[in-house]
Amino acid sequence: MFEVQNLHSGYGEMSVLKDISFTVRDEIFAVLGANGAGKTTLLKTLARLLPIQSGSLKLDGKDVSNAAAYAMPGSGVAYVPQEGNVFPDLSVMENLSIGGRTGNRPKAEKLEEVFELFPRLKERRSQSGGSLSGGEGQMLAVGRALMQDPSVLLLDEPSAGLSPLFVDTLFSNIAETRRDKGVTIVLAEQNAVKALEIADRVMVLSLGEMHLLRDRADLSMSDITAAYHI
Amino acid sequence: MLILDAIFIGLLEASPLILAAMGFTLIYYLNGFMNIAYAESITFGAYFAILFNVVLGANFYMAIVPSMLCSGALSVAVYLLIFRPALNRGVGPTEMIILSVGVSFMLRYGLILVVGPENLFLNEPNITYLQFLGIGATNLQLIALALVLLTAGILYWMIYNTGLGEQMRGLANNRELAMASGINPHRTSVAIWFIAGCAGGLSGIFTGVFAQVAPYMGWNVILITMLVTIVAGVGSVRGAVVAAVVAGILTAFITLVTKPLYAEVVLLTAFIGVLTIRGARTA
Amino acid sequence: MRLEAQNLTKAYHAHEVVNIEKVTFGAKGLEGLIGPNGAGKSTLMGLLTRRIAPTSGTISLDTGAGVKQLNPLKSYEVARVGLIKTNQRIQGFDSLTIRDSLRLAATPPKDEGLTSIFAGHRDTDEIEEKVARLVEAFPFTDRNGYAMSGGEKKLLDILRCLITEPKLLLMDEPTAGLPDDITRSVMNMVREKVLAGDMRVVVVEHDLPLIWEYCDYVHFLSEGSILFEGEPDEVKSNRVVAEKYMGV
Amino acid sequence: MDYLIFSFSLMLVYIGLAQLLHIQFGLAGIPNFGVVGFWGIGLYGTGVLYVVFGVALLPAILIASALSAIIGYLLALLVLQRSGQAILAATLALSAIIATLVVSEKDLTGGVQGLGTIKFPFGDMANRNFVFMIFILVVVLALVWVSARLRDSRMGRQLVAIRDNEELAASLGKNTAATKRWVFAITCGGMGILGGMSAPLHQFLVPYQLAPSITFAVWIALVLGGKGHNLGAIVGTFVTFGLFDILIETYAPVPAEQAILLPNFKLFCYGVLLVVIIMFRPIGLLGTDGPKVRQPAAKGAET
Repeated sequence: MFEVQNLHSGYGEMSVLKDISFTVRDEIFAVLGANGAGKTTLLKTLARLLPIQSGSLKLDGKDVSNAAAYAMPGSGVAYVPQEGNVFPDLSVMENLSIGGRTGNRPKAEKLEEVFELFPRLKERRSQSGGSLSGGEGQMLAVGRALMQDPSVLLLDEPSAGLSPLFVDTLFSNIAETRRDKGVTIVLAEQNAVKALEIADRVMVLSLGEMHLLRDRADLSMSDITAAYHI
Repeated sequence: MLILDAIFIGLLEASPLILAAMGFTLIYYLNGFMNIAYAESITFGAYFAILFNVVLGANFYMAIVPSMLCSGALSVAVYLLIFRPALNRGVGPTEMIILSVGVSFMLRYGLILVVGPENLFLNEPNITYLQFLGIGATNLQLIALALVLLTAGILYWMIYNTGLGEQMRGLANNRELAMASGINPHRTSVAIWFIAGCAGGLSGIFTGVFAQVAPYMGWNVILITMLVTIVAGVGSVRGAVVAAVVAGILTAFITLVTKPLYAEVVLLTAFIGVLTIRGARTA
Repeated sequence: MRLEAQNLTKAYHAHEVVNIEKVTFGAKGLEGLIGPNGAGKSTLMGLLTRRIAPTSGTISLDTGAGVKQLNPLKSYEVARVGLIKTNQRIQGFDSLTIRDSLRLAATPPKDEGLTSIFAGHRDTDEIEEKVARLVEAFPFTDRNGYAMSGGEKKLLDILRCLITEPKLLLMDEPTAGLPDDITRSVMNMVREKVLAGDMRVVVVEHDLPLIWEYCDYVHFLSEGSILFEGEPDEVKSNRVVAEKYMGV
Repeated sequence: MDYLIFSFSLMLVYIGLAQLLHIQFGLAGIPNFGVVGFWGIGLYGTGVLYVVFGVALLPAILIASALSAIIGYLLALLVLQRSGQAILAATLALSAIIATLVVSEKDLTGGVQGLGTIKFPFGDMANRNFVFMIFILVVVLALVWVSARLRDSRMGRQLVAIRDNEELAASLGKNTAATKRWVFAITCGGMGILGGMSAPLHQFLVPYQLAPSITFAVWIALVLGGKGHNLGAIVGTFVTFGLFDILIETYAPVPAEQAILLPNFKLFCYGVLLVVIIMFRPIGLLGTDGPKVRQPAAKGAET
């Protein structure tokens, strides 16, 4: 899985993440932190959309520090950004079909599974991605990523802007995906409580630095509060 | 009858324009700059047709496909040698347009230096004059219209119903997400420049067969193509088709009721008006 | 200097990003505006400075000399009233040196007309002095050259706003990209000006320790609405704030 | 000799146009692709006033350039706050409209038959063409001087700021839209003056003179010389027009049968030059120059 060593990354000359090291195993790995902590930067870096300023990144033992973003899905990495995670001008079907280009299984089979997980998408399949509600858009984004048949799924704040009821459904979907397919999930979340419900291990970021990294079981809420500075 | 005439003449005149506008739009959509050198895709399409049809003596209809492919290949070559390196260096959209003017000059006047400035004529197939619903047309006009509409239809289908179209629209929609979904932007770009070049070439062939083949033929339609594209909204291929058809019919209509020159003035003024409303705002 | 928004809403398509019944900024000196991701902080800042048009609602500014409605104003007119915002993302004039950039900001628009083309010299001593004071207060790599790093550009952006002598300064994430010590000297300078009564300030920040340290009053924005307001300690211990930040 | 004077006069006009474009695009960032249109309003406006209405040459030039400025202002109102590509297309369209109107309004312009004859001013002085060239030279030098002053001025600094980041400039209280509008209108008026002064050079006006290649020649000269340098327009015009139209066309021993291809060879070279410059030295031959103003005295010198 992912091995991150002394990672610095950010935008242009600015470092957002400072000296981060960790390993993601076969698990749900939650990345928590307040806004501005560097969660999005970390996921974008893992998806190879941001250049690595220093340090190294390995996927399944192979160095991918310089890999192109478009080569990552071929290595089994699927990424769901927080914003702009659907193609607004493409239909729901086309959004899913773009995701389904990688992997060995036929598109139709994967499509069946995604529709089973998110029946709402099936109803909306000919609508354009931009016309979906926030929650439906989030389902489509996750669905598109699952169409890639990933071994690692990077989810950036899937709960942002969703109603509480919907967040519950979404998180049970994520847990189900983990259970049924054995996909490794890296989950960036601000909503610590929700994330802790399903996470195996937790990393807390604070202002670009790693605040702590622990098993879920060894973690108390006050550990996290400290990193949120509230 | 006037309206029916206008629609028919307009469609005939617009048909090469539809193809050109679609091709131009594809590049604008994908790479975000107006490629004035696209005029040369049109011109070279016609000159390749001269090569196959007049120089090598192939039947006109037989010459269409190879000329089109050559024009597509030229478009890819220009992309790979000039535009892609420039885009990679971060040349801004306005400078890209100036660069494309340079490329356009290079190709057009290079062409004149090689083949000369004279107007050339394609060997047209036998022409018969047909009449229906009070509108006169030659078989060539009808075949051309059918072929252009067919190609435009295939192009449209390609953009909206195939994997390549999907990838291209994905890239234009959200480049980052497209790359994260495994779309290789370089491969898609090459494919799109090839298709756009083919469309331009075909447009040139049909512009050429109705009149003559001249070094300025692409240049003469590029302004209207540009305006059609901008008016249609950034890179909407659907919009470009509609705008091209409307522009063609409008021109034909105004031409029929007034002096032909006013048609152009009215059309261009209308375009400036639309730009005022539709052009993307800055500050 | 009180900036007041009433029944202010902004919706994109059908999605409401901001929906504020009433909020007042600039009443308390140095104020903070905090909230989780997607709370609508940046949209609110854009609305207040008229860079974004509101869907409904009114924004008015009480300058002490009368109340001015901001709704019909353009963004440059808002700036001329004395309401200035620093930028979250790095913004700058790439071809102006640090000094020129500050001189530009310090020059009143009426002095930049056609006649200035034939003026004897470009900038008054008064402006030069103001510029020098700011430039020398910070460790720029090349004080007579251009802003080099992202951090210097960010710093310049804030200084550019300060030199216009705003009455109300909105700071949109001033710490993002700035080294710690620079952030502190900027905030100290800002606090000094506030204490001297020269201006009022609203800081939008993710860096909560900074908010707790510098702010006299904090507004908490979540899901587009102001959910809680109060002194830093009240906000810190408020249950709603913790809940919205962490989902408790 | 007369031909050389004509060529030099025309080159001065091109330098003037490129200098104005330097202000519009190099300083203010407005991509005006309709240079020939504003020049053409001046050219044909002057021609029509002089030939059809019998107005004396100098007042005719002034009226025509005022018209050019007004049309520039109106166009600015319509599209100047839109994206660069929209401005570019709109200005290009305007120049096409002007060219078409010149053909269609035969009663005024003589259409394709042409309009003439426009004589040099200064009565029946000898060497009037030479005196007129000096007159153009003075105007162009004044333009270069004003442009240098502009670069060094508060207004020029504001223009540069608008070009770099208009939204940011507006957020600092600058009325960017109005500034751009006025600068555009005035410089378009300047293009009109140069057009008016070209009228007696050409003597006989035909619509062909309004071909868009003039716009591109001016753009190429500016980009080649350096769009951000105050002398870029001059150097660029010398390299393009001076080298090809004057040196080669006058002195190079080209066999007659190839002479007709010469203009095409010139334009081909323009294209190659433009591509090479944008690919390898986008700031042009001269690069960019900043304001020439006093820098603040070093600290300690005052005390």
